[in-house]
Amino acid sequence: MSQNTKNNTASSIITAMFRKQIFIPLAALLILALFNFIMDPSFFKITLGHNSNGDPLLSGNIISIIDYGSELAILAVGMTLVTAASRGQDISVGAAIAISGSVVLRVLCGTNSRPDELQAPIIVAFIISCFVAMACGAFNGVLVSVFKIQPMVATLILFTAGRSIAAWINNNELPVVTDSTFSVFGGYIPGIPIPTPFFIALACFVVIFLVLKFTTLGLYVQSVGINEETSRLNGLNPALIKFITYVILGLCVAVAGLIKVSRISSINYSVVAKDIEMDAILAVALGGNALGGGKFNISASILGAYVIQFLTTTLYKFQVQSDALPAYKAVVVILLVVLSAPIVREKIAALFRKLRPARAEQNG
Amino acid sequence: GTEGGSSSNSGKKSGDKLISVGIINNDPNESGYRTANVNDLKATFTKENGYDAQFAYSLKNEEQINYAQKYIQDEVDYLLLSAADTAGWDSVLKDAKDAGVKVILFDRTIDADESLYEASIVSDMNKEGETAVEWLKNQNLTSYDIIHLQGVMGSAAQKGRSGALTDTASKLNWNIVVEQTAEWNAEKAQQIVQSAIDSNQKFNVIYAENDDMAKGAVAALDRANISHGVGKDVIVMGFDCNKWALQELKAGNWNYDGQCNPFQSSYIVDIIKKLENGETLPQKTIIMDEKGFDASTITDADVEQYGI
Amino acid sequence: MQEKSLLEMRGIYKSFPGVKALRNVDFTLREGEIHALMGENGAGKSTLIKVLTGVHVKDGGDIFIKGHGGAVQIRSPQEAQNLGISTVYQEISLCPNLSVAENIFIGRGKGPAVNWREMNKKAGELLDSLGIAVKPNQQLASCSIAVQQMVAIARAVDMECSVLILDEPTSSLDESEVEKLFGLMRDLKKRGVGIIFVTHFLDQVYEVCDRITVLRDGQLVGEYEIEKLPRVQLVSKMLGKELDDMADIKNDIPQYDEARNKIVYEAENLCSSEGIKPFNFRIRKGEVNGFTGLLGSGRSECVRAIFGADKVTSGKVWVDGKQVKINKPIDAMKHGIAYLAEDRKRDGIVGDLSVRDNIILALQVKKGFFRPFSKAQATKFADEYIKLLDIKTASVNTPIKSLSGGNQQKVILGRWLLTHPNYLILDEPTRGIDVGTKVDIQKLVLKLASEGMSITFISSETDEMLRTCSRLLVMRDRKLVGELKGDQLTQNTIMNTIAGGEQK
Amino acid sequence: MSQKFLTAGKSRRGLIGSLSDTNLLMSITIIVFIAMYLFAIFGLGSGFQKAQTFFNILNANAALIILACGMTLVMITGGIDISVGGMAALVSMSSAVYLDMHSGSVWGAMLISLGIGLAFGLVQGYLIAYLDIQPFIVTLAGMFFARGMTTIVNTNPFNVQNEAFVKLKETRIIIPGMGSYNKRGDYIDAYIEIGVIVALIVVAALFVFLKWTKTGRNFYAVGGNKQSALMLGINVKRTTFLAYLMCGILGGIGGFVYFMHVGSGSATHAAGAEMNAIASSIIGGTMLTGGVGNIIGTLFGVLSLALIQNIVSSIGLDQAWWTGITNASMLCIFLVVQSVIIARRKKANLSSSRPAEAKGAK
Ligand SMILES: Nc1ncnc2c1ncn2[C@@H]1O[C@H](COP(=O)(O)OP(=O)(O)OP(=O)(O)O)[C@@H](O)[C@H]1O
Ligand SMILES: Nc1ncnc2c1ncn2[C@@H]1O[C@H](COP(=O)(O)OP(=O)(O)OP(=O)(O)O)[C@@H](O)[C@H]1O
Ligand SMILES: [Mg+2]
Ligand SMILES: [Mg+2]
Repeated sequence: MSQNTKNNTASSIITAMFRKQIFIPLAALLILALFNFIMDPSFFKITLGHNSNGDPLLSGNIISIIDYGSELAILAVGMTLVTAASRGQDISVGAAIAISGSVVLRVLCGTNSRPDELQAPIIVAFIISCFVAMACGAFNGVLVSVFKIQPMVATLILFTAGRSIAAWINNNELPVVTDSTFSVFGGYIPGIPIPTPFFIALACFVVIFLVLKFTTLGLYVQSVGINEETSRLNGLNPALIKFITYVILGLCVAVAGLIKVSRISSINYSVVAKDIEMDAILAVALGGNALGGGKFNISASILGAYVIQFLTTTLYKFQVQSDALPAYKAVVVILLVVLSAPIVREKIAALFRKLRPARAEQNG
Repeated sequence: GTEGGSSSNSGKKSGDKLISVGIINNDPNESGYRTANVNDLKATFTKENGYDAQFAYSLKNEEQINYAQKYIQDEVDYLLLSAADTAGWDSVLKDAKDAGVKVILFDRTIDADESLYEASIVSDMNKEGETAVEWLKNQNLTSYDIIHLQGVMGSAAQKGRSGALTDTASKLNWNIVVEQTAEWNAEKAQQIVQSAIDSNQKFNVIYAENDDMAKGAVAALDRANISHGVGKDVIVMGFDCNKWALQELKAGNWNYDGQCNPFQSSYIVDIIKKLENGETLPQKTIIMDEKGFDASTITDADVEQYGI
Repeated sequence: MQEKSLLEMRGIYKSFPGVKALRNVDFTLREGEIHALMGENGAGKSTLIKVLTGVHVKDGGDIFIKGHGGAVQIRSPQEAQNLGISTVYQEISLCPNLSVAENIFIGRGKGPAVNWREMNKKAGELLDSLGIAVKPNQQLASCSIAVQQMVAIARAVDMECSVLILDEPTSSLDESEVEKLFGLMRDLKKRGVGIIFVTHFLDQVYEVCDRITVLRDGQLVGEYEIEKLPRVQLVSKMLGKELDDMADIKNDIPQYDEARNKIVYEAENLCSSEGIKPFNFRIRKGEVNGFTGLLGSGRSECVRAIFGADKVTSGKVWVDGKQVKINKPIDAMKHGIAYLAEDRKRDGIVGDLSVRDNIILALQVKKGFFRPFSKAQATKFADEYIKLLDIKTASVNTPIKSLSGGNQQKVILGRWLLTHPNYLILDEPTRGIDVGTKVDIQKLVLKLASEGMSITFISSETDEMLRTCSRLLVMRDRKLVGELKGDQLTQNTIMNTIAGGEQK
Repeated sequence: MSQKFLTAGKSRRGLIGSLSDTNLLMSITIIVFIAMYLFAIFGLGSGFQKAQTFFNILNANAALIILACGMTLVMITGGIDISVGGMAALVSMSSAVYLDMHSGSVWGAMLISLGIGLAFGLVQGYLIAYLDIQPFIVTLAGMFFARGMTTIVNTNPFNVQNEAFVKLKETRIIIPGMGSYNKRGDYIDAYIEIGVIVALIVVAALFVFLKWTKTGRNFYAVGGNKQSALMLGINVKRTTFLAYLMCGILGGIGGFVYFMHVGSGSATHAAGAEMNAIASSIIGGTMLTGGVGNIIGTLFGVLSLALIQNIVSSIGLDQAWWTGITNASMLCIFLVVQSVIIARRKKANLSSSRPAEAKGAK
């Protein structure tokens, strides 16, 4: 009898777990980890080494994942908010990263594209790029909230123009920063063995969680995304809230842009952050958030972003034939979402429920 | 014989009439190489030099074809073309021929009948690859464990530069540790090399098909404290001869950089002059002189002269 | 299956996460009868209907339909349609982007092609015969709710069906339209169609129904012949307790002192972009007044203008004697005004959000962006109002869209009460609310008024207004045409004034 | 009394007011398109005066028109399909390889194209409609898969030499009387390619489908409100499935038309076509939120985008970046104009219907 109730609670916990939104990316992450563990446990090995300046640093696939996944995770945060509030996605983030990265380099390098020393403090460059990226976000935000253009087309404008604007900012030159302090943001802080992008991402997460905790942003965004008219009648300004989410995404873009250009201390306008918008949207969706707006879960999106990076790293690690890589990625993504689709999950949960009593009978 | 017709362009030779050219190129953002190439063309085809030039840029073949059709309808005298893709051009070129527009290819060859264009001024990508691989062979390493970073698959540069390496590697039993496309992208290259390091692959050569990717690869090496350059653990090879790349070479951080000459405009002008004078061209395909630079022999003068 | 019964449901079970919506419910529908399905909000009426029509999958039980030996499996509304069941659901479920005619004909009929001319013609005839004044080719979204409701009914009755289900069809109809509907129902009854009719209006039940099935808390209370179940008993069966007599309420109206109580809100020449004529309005502390008029006469527009819900184009406004500007809802809220909108689905609920978030929403917005309630605090508020208004919900975390219609309405009422307004505007607050709760709400209104809150109450039921309001403003053609108070507050005078009697 | 009220006013709306939103958007697009074309003819001269310039726009965009039609279908049901560009590339490459390396027949290549489209449609449709997975994820994966598969089929781009195919590809349908003289004085006939005919047939067929078939109307119902559509007795899953299936098949057809236009296989073919298709649909009056859309609008959406590019290229911008920026600015102006007109109309509707009502009520 007690066995039975125990089984019941166990299965109800499992059922409850299956229903949780965060289950989707979590399960995806676990499946990928399990796969790697079975194929080659050394995937998880982390070694402590030293870089050419003698500073300690950790290396290993897991470190690479939290390192290279950072920009995506940061973008996923903003993209989640935009999706929730405006019921659509911003496809211009890649282009906006090109712009903000270009601005950073422009400020750092001045008119000379290869200066021997920085022409401005990095923080100044970053702040200016923040303003520019937020302006990009604001531009999208105005189109979406004031002119009521559908997000995907509204942002298509900046998507088309962005990389050209980025080139224009630097007069089509390719500036290179030689100063080593700049590479800290995409590399390591001397003495700390964990890559800086991870800390930056972490800082972003903390900030956004604090914002969500100490302001009503979350409630407002969801409310506007679910029912604009009701929100208005409850004293909200839906246009303003949508606008704000785009500006926040702009800020995320600036941070991601800084990391991107810092990684190689240079920029290539046409390939930097290429197709990152698709991955960012995918991260939001893998996190189980509805792309039609409304309720959201930021942690799930962040996990979703790391799932994508995990997958990329895994595919690199197994040296999948390079040009066919997207095909493998597609297959894995589909497997992951099918396994975590609510309908399939319900079926699996039902299967569990059936299995449990059967086993209980056998035991009893 | 350019008499009659709806829009008469005869009498250009007198110098008061501008020669109209439509120039279709790849996006200058693509790389340092392309920027140099575009700037070179823009500096040459100016009003002062007697040209009425229109420029169109795209990385997409179908957009380029579109632009070409447009210029043909505008009846430019010359259509200068650096195609994004080698295939898919023959019917446009036939239209050009029908309309009396002369086509000159630059920088990139296309897969079309020779009769459809007047001339083609290109880099020999195969030769670039062969020069580089030859250089690598001459390093006489005890073992060759190579990370091969490819450009966008299917582009002429990728095909030429990959082909040489793949051939020689299979002939001489070189070990290709990793072969993946980073799509000319520094950051992707960094990730690929990082992944190789993370999974403890042994390698002593990085063969990157352009400078950007070499730069990305070096960033990953620096992180993992793997020495690279002249007399160090890993040999770094790149292409394009960006100025900053040559400076790296000069500093001994890289070992080899293959040239890819972006300055075709003087050749093109030459050809146009000849055609305007009614001369025939000695050969259709003109292959530009290109060389490779070794870190141990490069000079400051080289950096200045060949850096783009 | 019994003789003459069209439809039988036996031992139906259905539960949702946290709610057992139906437990062992039996239901029988006979040929040519109108069968009322009664129960409180959340009793499970709509759920029973949705199980029957294949919207929800039942957890247990059998459904039998005449002419289909054995239990039938109904997995989708389409299958239900094919079995001759046609349904008007509680929340209007039509496609707003399609035309009226399409909404009537989509999803039915044979052949692959659409003949627009034919369809519009047929729809036109149907609408005419039912006296619904819309053009068949008009887009549904541009029609009022009442028209949409009539269109849904038109669709249902036009289908060749043996069972017609009407889930609270009358909640947004005016009297003449209700009469039309009843005429229709009687016609169909004569033809042997069985009709399931859900409503919270007892008068209507006794006017048209033959038999009543009562549900309470998802369980069957019983099935009764209408003659054998007097009104009082019906109510007590529904509530599970006796209801205080409603007639008494009026006597409790707190008589505020016209001269002494200060004016809380006053408007002069107020006008909004929605096409009402400028009007003057004032309300005193502790007063309950109401707008009355026909459907579409502009009652809602008036109060929306007061709240700043529509764009205010002109007029002066005083709150507590101070002249203020109210252009947006938030301005009104800041001045202690609250507004319960009439269209619950569009203007009231935030469907995917939890009951808790829905309750605190307005207060939270009022409090400000940087001062969020803690979860504990919010839950406390929510629990308070769930208790006060007797809201049936599995938990505070349940998304509001999975509550029954009436309970959703209570949540929203709770939301506005939580802001502790000085002046509360209620536009059709009792729409879709069961008798018991209706009385509760009326009492609540009077109680709040006696505590000093000013309330504007709009309802399509005149008796309800008479019971609560001490002053009525009469609207006609989007214009304020009269004011009734004291002895004038009788059914007759109101009707006359509405219809254009010479009251000025 | 109340009845009089509800109908009055509707009859007095102006011409603009009587159009539905999608028709209005479509009309704006068509008008702006014509205006732009007139501007091009009189302002930019030479090339645009020839009919062939217009036909070239058609020739170059026939495939995109077909892909955008498919996109419109799924967008009407409230979905999206990111995979159409990848599908076109895969179709081109597979057909090319089949024709040249396996010396196949043109018919075979067509079958392969249709087969690929069908397979994509079936799988994506099943996942989206029956397993209820978000269309964006499914079709994004579809795009990755198609792009990846293209390079697996063959890495290098090449021109197809197969004679029958080359003949088909070079078939030109002469439009009599529209030709022009070239600078040597030869008369050159104006022509369109076979693909254009295919595209126009697709447009016509889908227009009929969406307007006059029940299944077509079901698309709108499902996009308007899924829950309601279900309760109205529409098989929502099957309808959704059908939309993706059709989009897949159109992807196959569009891919083949694309292939006929370029005559080669390449992994980079039709890059970004999905975005162009989405943009064209939206410009033509389709809403991403579903339930609203129009095939003719989509046709003009494609043409407008192409025309914008053509105009930009002939303005003769001296710096490369201006191309991107100008393209985007024109798109921006276009969209803002659209949105302002829609907003004004809403206002005009209100103020024009109110007085009429008041009069009607007297
Ligand atoms: N989709 C759902 N998910 C979860 N719970 C639900 C769902 N639909 C209904 N319920 C719950 O089932 C119970 C019965 O609801 P139902 O809508 O049948 O009530 P009702 O009798 O129609 O009430 P009303 O008169 O207010 O319309 C309610 O407690 C409601 O919260
Ligand atoms: N002629 C009309 N055509 C279409 N819709 C109309 C017309 N007149 C009014 N309506 C709509 O009918 C609805 C009811 O109108 P309104 O809110 O003014 O009336 P009301 O007096 O508040 O009545 P109720 O609240 O009972 O619906 C509104 O949404 C209004 O826009
Ligand atoms: Mg109900
Ligand atoms: Mg009203």
